[in-house]
Amino acid sequence: MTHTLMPLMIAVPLGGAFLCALMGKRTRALPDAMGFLVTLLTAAGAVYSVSLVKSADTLVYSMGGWRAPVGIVLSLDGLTALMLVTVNLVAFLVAIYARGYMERYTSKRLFYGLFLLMLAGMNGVVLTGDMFNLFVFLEIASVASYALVAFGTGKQELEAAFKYGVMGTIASLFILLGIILLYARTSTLNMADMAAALAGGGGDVVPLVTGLFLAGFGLKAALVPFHAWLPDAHPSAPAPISAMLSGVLIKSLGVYAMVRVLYNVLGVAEVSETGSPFTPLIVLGILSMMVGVVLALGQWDMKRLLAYHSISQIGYVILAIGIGTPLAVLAGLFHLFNHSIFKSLLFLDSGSLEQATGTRDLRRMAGVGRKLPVTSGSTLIASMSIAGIPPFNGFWSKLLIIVAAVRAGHSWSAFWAVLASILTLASFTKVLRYGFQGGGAGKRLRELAAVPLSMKVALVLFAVICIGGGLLLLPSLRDLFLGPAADALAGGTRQLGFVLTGGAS
Amino acid sequence: MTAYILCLILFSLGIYCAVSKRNLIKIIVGVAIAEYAVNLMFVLVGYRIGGVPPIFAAPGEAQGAMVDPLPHALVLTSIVIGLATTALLAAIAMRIYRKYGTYDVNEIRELRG
Amino acid sequence: MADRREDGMSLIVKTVTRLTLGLILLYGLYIVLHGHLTPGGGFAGGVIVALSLVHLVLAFGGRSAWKRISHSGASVMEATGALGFLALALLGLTAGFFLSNFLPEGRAFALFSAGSIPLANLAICLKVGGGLFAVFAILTIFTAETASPDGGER
Amino acid sequence: MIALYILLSMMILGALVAIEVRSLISSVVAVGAVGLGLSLVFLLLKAPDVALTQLVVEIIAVIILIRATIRRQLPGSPVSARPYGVLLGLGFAVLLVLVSLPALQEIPQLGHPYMRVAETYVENGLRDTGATNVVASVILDYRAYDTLGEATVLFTAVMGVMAVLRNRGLKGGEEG
Repeated sequence: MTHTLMPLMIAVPLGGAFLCALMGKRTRALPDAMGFLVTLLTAAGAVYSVSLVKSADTLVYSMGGWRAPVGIVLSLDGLTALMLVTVNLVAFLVAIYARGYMERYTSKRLFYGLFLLMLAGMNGVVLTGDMFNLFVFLEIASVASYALVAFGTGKQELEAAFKYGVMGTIASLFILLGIILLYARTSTLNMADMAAALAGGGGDVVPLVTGLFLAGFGLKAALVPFHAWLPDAHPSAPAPISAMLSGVLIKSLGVYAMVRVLYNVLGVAEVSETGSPFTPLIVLGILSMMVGVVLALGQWDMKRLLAYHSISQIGYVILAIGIGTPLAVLAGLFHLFNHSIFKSLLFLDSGSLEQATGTRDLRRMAGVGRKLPVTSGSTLIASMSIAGIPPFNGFWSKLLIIVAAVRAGHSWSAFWAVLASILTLASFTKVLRYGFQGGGAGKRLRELAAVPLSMKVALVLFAVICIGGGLLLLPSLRDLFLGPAADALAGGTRQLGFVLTGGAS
Repeated sequence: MTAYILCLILFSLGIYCAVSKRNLIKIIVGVAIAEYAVNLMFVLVGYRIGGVPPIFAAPGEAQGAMVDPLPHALVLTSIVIGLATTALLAAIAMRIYRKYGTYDVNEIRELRG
Repeated sequence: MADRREDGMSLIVKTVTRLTLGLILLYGLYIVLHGHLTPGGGFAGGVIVALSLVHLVLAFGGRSAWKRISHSGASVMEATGALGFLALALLGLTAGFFLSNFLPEGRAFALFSAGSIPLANLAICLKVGGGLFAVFAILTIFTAETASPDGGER
Repeated sequence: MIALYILLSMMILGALVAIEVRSLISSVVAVGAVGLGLSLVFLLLKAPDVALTQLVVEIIAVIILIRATIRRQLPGSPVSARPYGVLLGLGFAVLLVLVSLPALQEIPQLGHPYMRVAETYVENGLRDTGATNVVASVILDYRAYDTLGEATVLFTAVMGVMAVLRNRGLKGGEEG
């Protein structure tokens, strides 16, 4: 089964970015309109792809009409649909927010051009079924994010962007070296063909390639030993870009790519009822979870605090997927979706707070609660849900992870998960107490700048999803959205087999 | 086999330079060397002893066994990706130089304040 | 007059540039148009075209050569090249799939053969040439602004 | 084959010079030399397309890097590198070569590629696409999607350079 929606998910943002670059200077309003329209189209396309997956279970699209091992194919299964919805939903809401926030910056044309190129890169990574193509679109999204981190051209931004750029390029070289070794061993680049060729035991090449991929994708996902770039890059980027970076970029480039390669191509890790844990992922998960939250406790700059929390929450997702039982994988993917929602909301809140009060330091931000109802309300909701307080979405996914860990017999990792959750709660009560209730010794703030309407709309929409996130666990919704994603990973190396059989006539 | 080893040595030299040097331009130079090594590895994998460049000979002439064309196509892409990242990193480094007046990482950290 | 002569390189370089510029540009276009027959193609040809323009700016100095080639012109060229390639890809939809080669293959070894490949090469040449020259032009503006005439930092 | 090993060791020497030399300009020129050596190695390995592209791309990379280092009062880069970095770098070099020895034994020896999928490009490349240059037919027809992605990477980098080097970041922010 094939559908022209898949290439359009990449061609539309590309076309938008090229038009933005071409006509942006003359018509002032084009960048905003283009940003809003393109992300709306891709978000609608992503939701439609979920229903496509429900009806046809797996779709394949061969580029240029060439069948699987010869040409490049795009493959759409449960996991891809989940990632498409996460990426494009967050991008749409962030584009609404950026309309108001980016007034302070010059040349919106370049901002929306790079924003749409990053979106096209992420859609390309999530949809592709070809290893080298994964590297090319990973590079598009990364180069766009290096430039966007340095968009404010301030001192900190430039230095953080340079550091992020160098580490990101080195990570891409590791990934490319891994792809070269895989090509030398299997003489093909298509993921399904490679999985079939490696099925007979990868010999000595697979362990080395697994190590290279863990290092490369680990750096893109900011897992602990490779996280050094994230606490500098995310705070210095403009707020909508920090939301995109923390919300979706490290997930689609890092977590999704690593998990897809390890489970569906190399087959070093698999999902089975008896629970066959993939220890490197568990170790990386626990390390990131603990180091991230401990470092976050001492932070006073709100965005830096949020950046460290991103590292620890990604640790949750990697730990859950590493445990390897179907329930744990489902919980991990659910937490991935939830985290991208509430973390983007938190970063957007910090952006509107910074715009209103002119500072990011919690101590000098005292007593803002009463004056900015929408911002403080949404920050309250998001903080509750990241700390895992019931009815919010964070609670459900963290609970599911801990239950899955206990049921799979990993009581130690469950203990670490609970401990990290408590520390997260502690650090976010600090945010709420200092930031909003005026607990700090902050002096009287001058008249606060009003928060533009477009930013408020985005914050409210994100908050609504935070509240309603728990509904995704209802059986009817679960089999539509999260179930197929977990089954895609459970499929192991046979999962992409449909690419070879299906495809163009 | 030794060609692969030499290539990996060049790659680790590039990574060593990018990781340990304090000057921004030296870091970019290190990344460029690492990129050269990875591109070289790709073409090495596709080489065939006594092979012929992947261009079809004119109808009359003999057509020898061709070298693997796929790595050539992919290396073309990764060479230009390397150029793209080098250009962006150089632009950022120049802007940093204008702000801090130096390319040295430690001085930048001290001036950050 | 003094400022113009001091700008750019010596007179000898300028006269040589006037002679070689056309040749380099011609060679770049040859590489692009024969991309599907001989080694080279959109990328190599595009970079050579960009190099010929860079050669011009280097020889005649950033400021004086400026009036003729502005970097916004180069970025418009790049954007049209990119849109051209994307249009070729979308046209492929008419012949079945995204990016498929919708034109007839033609006779082997002929200049106008291999369907849409020569057109794609041209689009890439426009894009790569325009893009790289825009990068070089922006770098020149950036350094020209900082380096005041006596060469010291402003 | 001997020429390949000689060129490779020359490139490694050039890389060492580029890394350890004090002045920036000679470091950039040494990288240019390594790139030129790489282009020659590609010619030796029967890859004319790649050699041509590597040569011209490397020229423009050196021009950009020299533009970044020239006309600046640049003290030579200090000799003492970051100690932590030196250890990390050397340790990584040894670890990578040792760990990859078994894997390198397993992939086909130099000169005997598998070419399982590439065989179709060579056999019916001319018939399917009409291009006599097989690499061109792979880039622009069989795997044209890669080239679309790659052209976008360059487009992104150019927009990135424009964004980074524009004269004022924030409205009313300080110039430069």
